[in-house]
Amino acid sequence: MTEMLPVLAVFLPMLGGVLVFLLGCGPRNAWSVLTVMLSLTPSLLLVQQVAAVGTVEHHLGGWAPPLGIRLMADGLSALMILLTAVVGGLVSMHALGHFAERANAARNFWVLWPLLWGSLNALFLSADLFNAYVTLELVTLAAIPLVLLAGSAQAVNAALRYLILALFGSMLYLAGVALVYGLIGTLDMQLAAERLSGAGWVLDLAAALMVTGLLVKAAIVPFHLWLPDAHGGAPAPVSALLSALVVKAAVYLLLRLWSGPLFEPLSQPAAAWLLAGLGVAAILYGSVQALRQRRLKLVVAYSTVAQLGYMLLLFPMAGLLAWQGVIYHGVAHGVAKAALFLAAGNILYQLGHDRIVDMRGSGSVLAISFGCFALAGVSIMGLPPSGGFLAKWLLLQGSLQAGAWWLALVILAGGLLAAGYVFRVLRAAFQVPDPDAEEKLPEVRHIGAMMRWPMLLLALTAIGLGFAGEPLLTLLGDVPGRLG
Amino acid sequence: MIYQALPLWTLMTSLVAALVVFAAGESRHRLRITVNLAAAVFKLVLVGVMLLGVLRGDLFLVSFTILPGLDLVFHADALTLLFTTLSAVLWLVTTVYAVSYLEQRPNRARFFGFFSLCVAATMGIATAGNLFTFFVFYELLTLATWPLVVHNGWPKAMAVGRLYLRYTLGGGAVLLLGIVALNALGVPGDFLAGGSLDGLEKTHPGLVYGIFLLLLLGLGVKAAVVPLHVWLPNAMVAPAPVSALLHAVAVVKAGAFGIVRVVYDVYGLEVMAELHLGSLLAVVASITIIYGSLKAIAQTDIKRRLAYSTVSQVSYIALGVGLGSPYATIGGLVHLVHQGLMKITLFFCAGNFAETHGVHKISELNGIGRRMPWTTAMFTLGAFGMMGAPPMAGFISKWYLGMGALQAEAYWVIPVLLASTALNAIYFLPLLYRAWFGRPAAEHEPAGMAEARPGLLVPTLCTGLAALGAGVLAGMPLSPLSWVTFIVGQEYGG
Amino acid sequence: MSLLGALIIVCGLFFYLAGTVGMLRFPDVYSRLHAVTKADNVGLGLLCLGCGLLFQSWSKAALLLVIWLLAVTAATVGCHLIARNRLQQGDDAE
Amino acid sequence: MAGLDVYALAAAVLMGLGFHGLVTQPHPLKRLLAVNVFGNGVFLALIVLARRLPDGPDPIPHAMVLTGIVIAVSATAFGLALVRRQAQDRERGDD
Amino acid sequence: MTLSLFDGLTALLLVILAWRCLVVPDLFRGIVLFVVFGLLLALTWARLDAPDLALAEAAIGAGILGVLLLGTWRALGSPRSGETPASSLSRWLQIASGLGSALLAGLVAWALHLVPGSEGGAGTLAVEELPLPATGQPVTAVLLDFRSYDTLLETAVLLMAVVGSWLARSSLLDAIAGNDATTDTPVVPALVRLFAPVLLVVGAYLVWAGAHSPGGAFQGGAVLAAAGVLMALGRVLGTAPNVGWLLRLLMVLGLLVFISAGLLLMPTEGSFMAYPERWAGLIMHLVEYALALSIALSLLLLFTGAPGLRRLG
Repeated sequence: MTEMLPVLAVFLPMLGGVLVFLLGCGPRNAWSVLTVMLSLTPSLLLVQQVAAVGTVEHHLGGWAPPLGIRLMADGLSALMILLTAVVGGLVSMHALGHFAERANAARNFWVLWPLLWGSLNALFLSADLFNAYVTLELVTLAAIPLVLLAGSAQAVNAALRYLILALFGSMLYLAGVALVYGLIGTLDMQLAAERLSGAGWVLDLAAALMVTGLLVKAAIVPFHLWLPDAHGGAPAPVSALLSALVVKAAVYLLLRLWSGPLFEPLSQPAAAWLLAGLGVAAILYGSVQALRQRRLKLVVAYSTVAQLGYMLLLFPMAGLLAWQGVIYHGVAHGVAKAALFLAAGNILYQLGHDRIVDMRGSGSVLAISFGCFALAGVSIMGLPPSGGFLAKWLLLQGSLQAGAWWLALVILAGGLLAAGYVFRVLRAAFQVPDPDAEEKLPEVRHIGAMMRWPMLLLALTAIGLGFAGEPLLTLLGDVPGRLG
Repeated sequence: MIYQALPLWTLMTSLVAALVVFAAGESRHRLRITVNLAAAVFKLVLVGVMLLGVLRGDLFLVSFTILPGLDLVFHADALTLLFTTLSAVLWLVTTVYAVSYLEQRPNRARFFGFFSLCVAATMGIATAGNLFTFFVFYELLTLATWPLVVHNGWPKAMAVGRLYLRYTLGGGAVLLLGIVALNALGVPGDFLAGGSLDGLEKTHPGLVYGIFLLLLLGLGVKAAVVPLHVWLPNAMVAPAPVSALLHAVAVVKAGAFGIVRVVYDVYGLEVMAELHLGSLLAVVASITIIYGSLKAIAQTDIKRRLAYSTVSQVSYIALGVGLGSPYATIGGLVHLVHQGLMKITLFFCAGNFAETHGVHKISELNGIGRRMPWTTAMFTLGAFGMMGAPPMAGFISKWYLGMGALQAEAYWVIPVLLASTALNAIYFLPLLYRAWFGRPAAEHEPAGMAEARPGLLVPTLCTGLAALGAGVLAGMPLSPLSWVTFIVGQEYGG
Repeated sequence: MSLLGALIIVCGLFFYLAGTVGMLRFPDVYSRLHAVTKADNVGLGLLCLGCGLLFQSWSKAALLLVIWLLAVTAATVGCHLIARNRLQQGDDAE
Repeated sequence: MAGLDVYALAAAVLMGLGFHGLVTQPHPLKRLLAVNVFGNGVFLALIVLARRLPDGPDPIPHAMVLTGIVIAVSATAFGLALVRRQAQDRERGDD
Repeated sequence: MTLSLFDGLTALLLVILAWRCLVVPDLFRGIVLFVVFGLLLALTWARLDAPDLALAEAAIGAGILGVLLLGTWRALGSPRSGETPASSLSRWLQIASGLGSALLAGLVAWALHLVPGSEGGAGTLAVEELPLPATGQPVTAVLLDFRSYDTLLETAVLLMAVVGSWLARSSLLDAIAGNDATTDTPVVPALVRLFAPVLLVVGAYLVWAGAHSPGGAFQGGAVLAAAGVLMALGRVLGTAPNVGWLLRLLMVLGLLVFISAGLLLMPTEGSFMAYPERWAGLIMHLVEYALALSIALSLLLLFTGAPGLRRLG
C-alpha cells in the first residue's frame, strides 16, 4: 500500500477534477467535497508514511531508472505535499463559500483546482528531470485558467503575460535538461547527481539555463512583472493558491536540483552570490513596492515577490540551518500568504472595494478579517510567535554561521519593511473615520462560516507553525544529496 | 508536573483570558469583566504559590523543543518572582481601574483582549528561561501594546503608533541579531545565575563585546535609554491605564528586566567586569538619568512630565546593575518594584485628574487638591517617592544605590544621584505646590469636593499606599527589599 | 525505367519552379493563383508519376495517384476560395 | 557528424532568435511565435543529440520532443485564445 | 557531400525563416512564414531519422497550429492589428538584447558541439529492451511504456488548455465565420464530403500503425482533428454554448482509460501502469485509441474555441 500512495496522491485529485468535469459540482457541492476528500486522503497518508518509514519510492510501469520514471517522496516532498494539503484543503473550503453564487465559475474552479492539486503533488514527487518539466507545465496550465475566473480584462492581460513568460521559462529549463541528457544519458535526478561530477562548463551552462527558466517561473525579481496583476486580480481563493503553492513549485524544483544534479555549478561562489543577489533585490524591491500600493490585494501580491526572495538566500549559506530555514520559510509563507489573501478577499467582499485609504474605521466592523490579516501578518513580518519567525531565526543563524553577516542585515531589513506594509493596512483599520466627513460606512456584506473559518484556521496555523518546528524539520530530515 | 509548570500556567491565565475576551465580542460586558478579574485573581494566587515554592527552593522549569537544539524554556527563579509578583498585582489593580476608565467607550473587547495579551507577554518575559524565549515574548509585547497605544484611533495616535513601532521593532531586530549571534557561537543564552557564556569571552572577546552592545541597543529601546527614548513621551496619547501599565510594568520594565537578565544570567558579573561592560552601562544609565530629569522640567503637560520622569527613573535599574556591587544591585532591583508602584500611582492620579475634571496641563492643576484630596494625596506620595524622600520606597532604592556606588568605588555616581534628586524636586514640587496651594482660575467655580469615581480612586489608593508600605515596611519578610536581598544573596553567593 | 522516372521528376521540378517564379513575379492575385495552381498541379502529377516509376510497385503507384487527386482537389478549392474572397473584398473596396 | 553539427548550430541560432524576439517584440502573438521558435530550437538540439548514439537514434529524446510539441501547441493555442479575448476586450473598450 | 549541402541549406533556411517570421512587421506574413518554418522543420525531423516527429510536426505543429494562428489573425479583424507595432524598446536595449541572444546562441552551439553521445544511457537501454509487440517501435515503447507517465500527464495539459480556452470566452469559429467567403459557396461542403472520410481513415490508420511504424495517438489524433476543423469550416459542425456530457466524456476518455488501467492493475502488478504480459498489447491499444479520440476532440475544441459542438444542416 505504501508504495502506491505517491501514485494515488497524483491521480486521485486528478480523477476528482475529471469527475467534476463530467458531472459538475453535484447537488450541494457533493462532488466537489468528494474531490477534496479524494485529494486529501492519499496526501496525508503519504506524509504519515514518510514520517514513519522514511523515503517512499515508486517505479512507474515497473521500470527502474534510467529507463523508467521514478516517483520519490522524501522529507522535502512530504513537507510540500503536506503544505499543499493543508492550504489546499482550507482554501477549498473557502472556495465552496466564495463561488456559492457563481455556478459556472464554481464548476470551472472545481475542474482546474483538483487538476492543479494533482499536478503539484506530481511535481513534488517527481525524481526525473524531464518529468519535472512536464509537471511544471501542468502546474502552469492549470494555474493560468484559474486566473481567468475573475473574468476581467485585466485578468486576461495578466494571464497572457504569465503564459508567455512561463512557457519561455519552461523551454529554458528544457534546454538545460537537453544538455544534461546529452552529457550523461539519464534523466533521473539521483543518477544524474552521481554521474555529473566534474562535467565542466557545459554543465554550468545547463545549470544556468535551467535555473533561469525556473527563476522566470518563480517570478524572481527581474521576471516578476506578471505576478502582481495575476495574483492581485484573481479571485481570492485562486490568489491564495497561486501565491502559497504555485510559485513555490518552481522554487521547490530549484532547491531540489541544487541538492541534486546541479550541486556543483550552483555551489560556485559566483553563482551562489548572484542568486542571493537576486534574492536580496527581490526582498527589497518587493517590499518597497508593497509599501507603495494603494490596493490591499496588490500589497499582498507584492509581498509575495519579496518573500520569494528569501528562498534564494540559501545558496551562499549552503548549510543545514539555511536549508531548514529556507524550506521552513516556504512552508510558513505558504500558510500565512494564503491566510492573507483570504482575509484580503473577505475584506474586498465585505466592503466592495480594497482601497486601503477608504478602509478607515472599518476595523471594528470587520474585526475577524482584519484580525486574521494581523495574525498572518505576524508570520510575514517574521515576528514571534509564528512560523515566519522560526524561519527567520534559522536563516539568520545560518547566515551568521556562514559568515554572511550582511545577508543577516538584509533579512532583518526585510522583516522591518514587511512590518511597514502590514501595519499600514492595520493602521487603516484602527483609525477612526474622519468625524468631519459625514459619510457613514457603506453597507457591509456578511460573510458566511465557510468563508470565515478557513481564513481563521490558516491564520492560526501560521502562528501555530511557530511551535511546530521540531516535528516538521524532523520530517524534512537532512539535506538530501551531497551536503548532508 | 503541573506544579513544576506553574510559570507556564501563570502565562496561560492571561492568554486564555485574552482569547475569551476576543471571542466573546463587544457586547458581553459582564462576562468580560468577570473573566478579566477572575484571571487576575487566579494569577495572583498562582504567583503566591510559586513565591512560596521558590522560597522553599523548589524547581520550576518546563521546556518545549521548538527547533532542533532550541527550546522554549519557562522557569521561575527569585528574579522571575520579583517581576511576576509586581505584574500580577498591578494587573489586577489596573484592570479594575481600566474597567471603570473605559466605561461607555467603544472597542472595549479589543482593548481588554490586547490588555490581557500584554500581561501574558510580560509573564512570558518574566518566566523566560533563555534568551530565545525572552525574545519571543519581548516581541509579542510590542505587538500586543501597539493596539493599546493607538486605541483611540485619532490621527495623532496613529502617528505615535508608527513612531512606537519604528523604535520597538527596530530595537527588536537588533536584539534578535545579538541573540542569534550568540546562538551561532554555540551559546544558547540560558539564564543561569553567574552567566552562561561558557568561556566564550576568552575565545571571542571582541564578538562578545559587540554582541553585548547589540543586546543593550535592542533592550535599551524599551527601557527608554537615551537616545532611544523618543517613543516613550509620545506614547502618552494612549488611554491612562495603558500609560500606567506601559510605564510601570509592561514595556519599560521589560527592557530593564532584560538588561538585568543579560548582565547577571547570561554574561555574569565576572565577564561584565572583565570587559568593562558594567561601567559602560552605568555611564549610559547616568546620562539618561540626568537627561530625562532635565527634559521633564521643560514639559507643561502632566503626562509628558511623568513620562520623562520615567525615562530618568528606569535607568536607576540599569545603573544599579551596571555598578555591579551587591548593594547597588539591591538598589537597582528593588527600584524595579518601587518605581513601578510609584509611577503607576502617579499615572492613575493623572488619569483621575483628566477623567474627572479634564485637567491635562500643569497650569490647570491649581487648587485641585481641595476638590480631589485623596487623589492629590496619592499623587504627593508618589512624587515624594520619586524624589527619594524617606520613608518612601524611592528612598530605599536611592540609599542602596548610593551605598553600592561607594562599595564599587564608583564615586562619580554620588553626584549623579544627588543631582537627580535635586532635579526631581525641581519638577515635582511645583506641581504639588499648585495642587495644594494654587489659586484656581476664575472660571472654575470652587464647588466642594469632586473626587474621581470609586473605580478609579480605589486602585489609586491601593498602589499609593503600597508604595508607601514598600518603604515603611521594607524590613519585613517578603517585602520587595528583603526579596531582592534574597536574590542578590543567590547571585553573589552562588 | 529509373532513368525515365528521374527525367519525369526533373520535369516536374521545372513546373514547380515555373509556378513559383510566377507566384513571385505576376502582378495581381488572379494571375498568381493561375500560375501556382496550374503549374504546381502538373508538377506534383509529374513528381508522383516519376516516383511511381522509381518504386516499381503498383500499390505505391496507386497510393501516389490518390495523393495527387486529393492535392489537386484541395488546390482547386483553395484557389476558388482565394479568388472569390478577393473578388468580394475588391467589390467592397470599390 | 560534421554534417549534423549544422543542425546543432541552427538549433542554437533558433534559440537566440527566439529569445531576441521575445525581448523585442511587443505584440503578444509575435511573442508567442518567438517562444515557439525558441522551443523548436530546443527540440532540434534534442534530436541532434539523439543522433549521437552509435546504434540508431535514441528514442528517448524523440519521445521528449513529441511530448514537448504537444505541450507547446496546447499552451500556444490557449495563448491564442487569450490574444483573441484581449482584442475583444479592447474593441469593447473602444466602443 | 550532397547530403551535407542539403543539410546546410535546410538549416540556413530554417534560420532565415525564423528570423523573417519574427521581424516582418506584417502579422499575416509572420504567421505564414511560421507555418512554412513548421513544414520545413517537419522535413528536418524526417531527415534526422525522426519520422514520428515529422508526422507530429506536420499535423500538429504546422497544421493545427497554423490554422489556429491564421484564424486568430482573422479574428483580430481590424486592419490596425495587421501591422504589429515596432518594438517599444530603445535602440540600445535592442542591441543589448541582440548581443545577449548572440551570446546565448554561441554558448549553446559550442556546448552542443562538445556534448558527447550518451552511450550506455537510458537511450541504449530503450533500444535494447523492446519487450512487447504492442510497442515494437522504440519511440512508441518509450511513450506508452517506459515513460508512459509523461504521456499521461501531457494529456492532462491538453485538457487544461481546452478548459482555459473556454474560460477565455473567445470563440474562434464564430469570430471568423461571420464574414467568410465559405458561407455561400457549394464548393466547400463538397470538399468536406470528399475529404473528411479520407482524413478519418488516415487518422485511424496512423493510430493503428503507431505500434510498428511512425504514427501514434498524437499524430492520428491531430489528423482526426483536422477532419473536424474541415467540417467546422464547411459548416457541417458549428459551435454550441454548452458541452453535452457525451462530448465531455469523449474529451477525457483517454485520460480516464489511461488512469484507470493503471490504477486498477496497480494492486496486482505492484506498480502503476505495469500491465500483465498477456494483456499488455490489448491495453496499450485501447489506451492509444482512447487517447487519439480525446486528443482529436480537444484539438478541435481548441480550434472552435467554444465549449460545445453541434451539427449543422
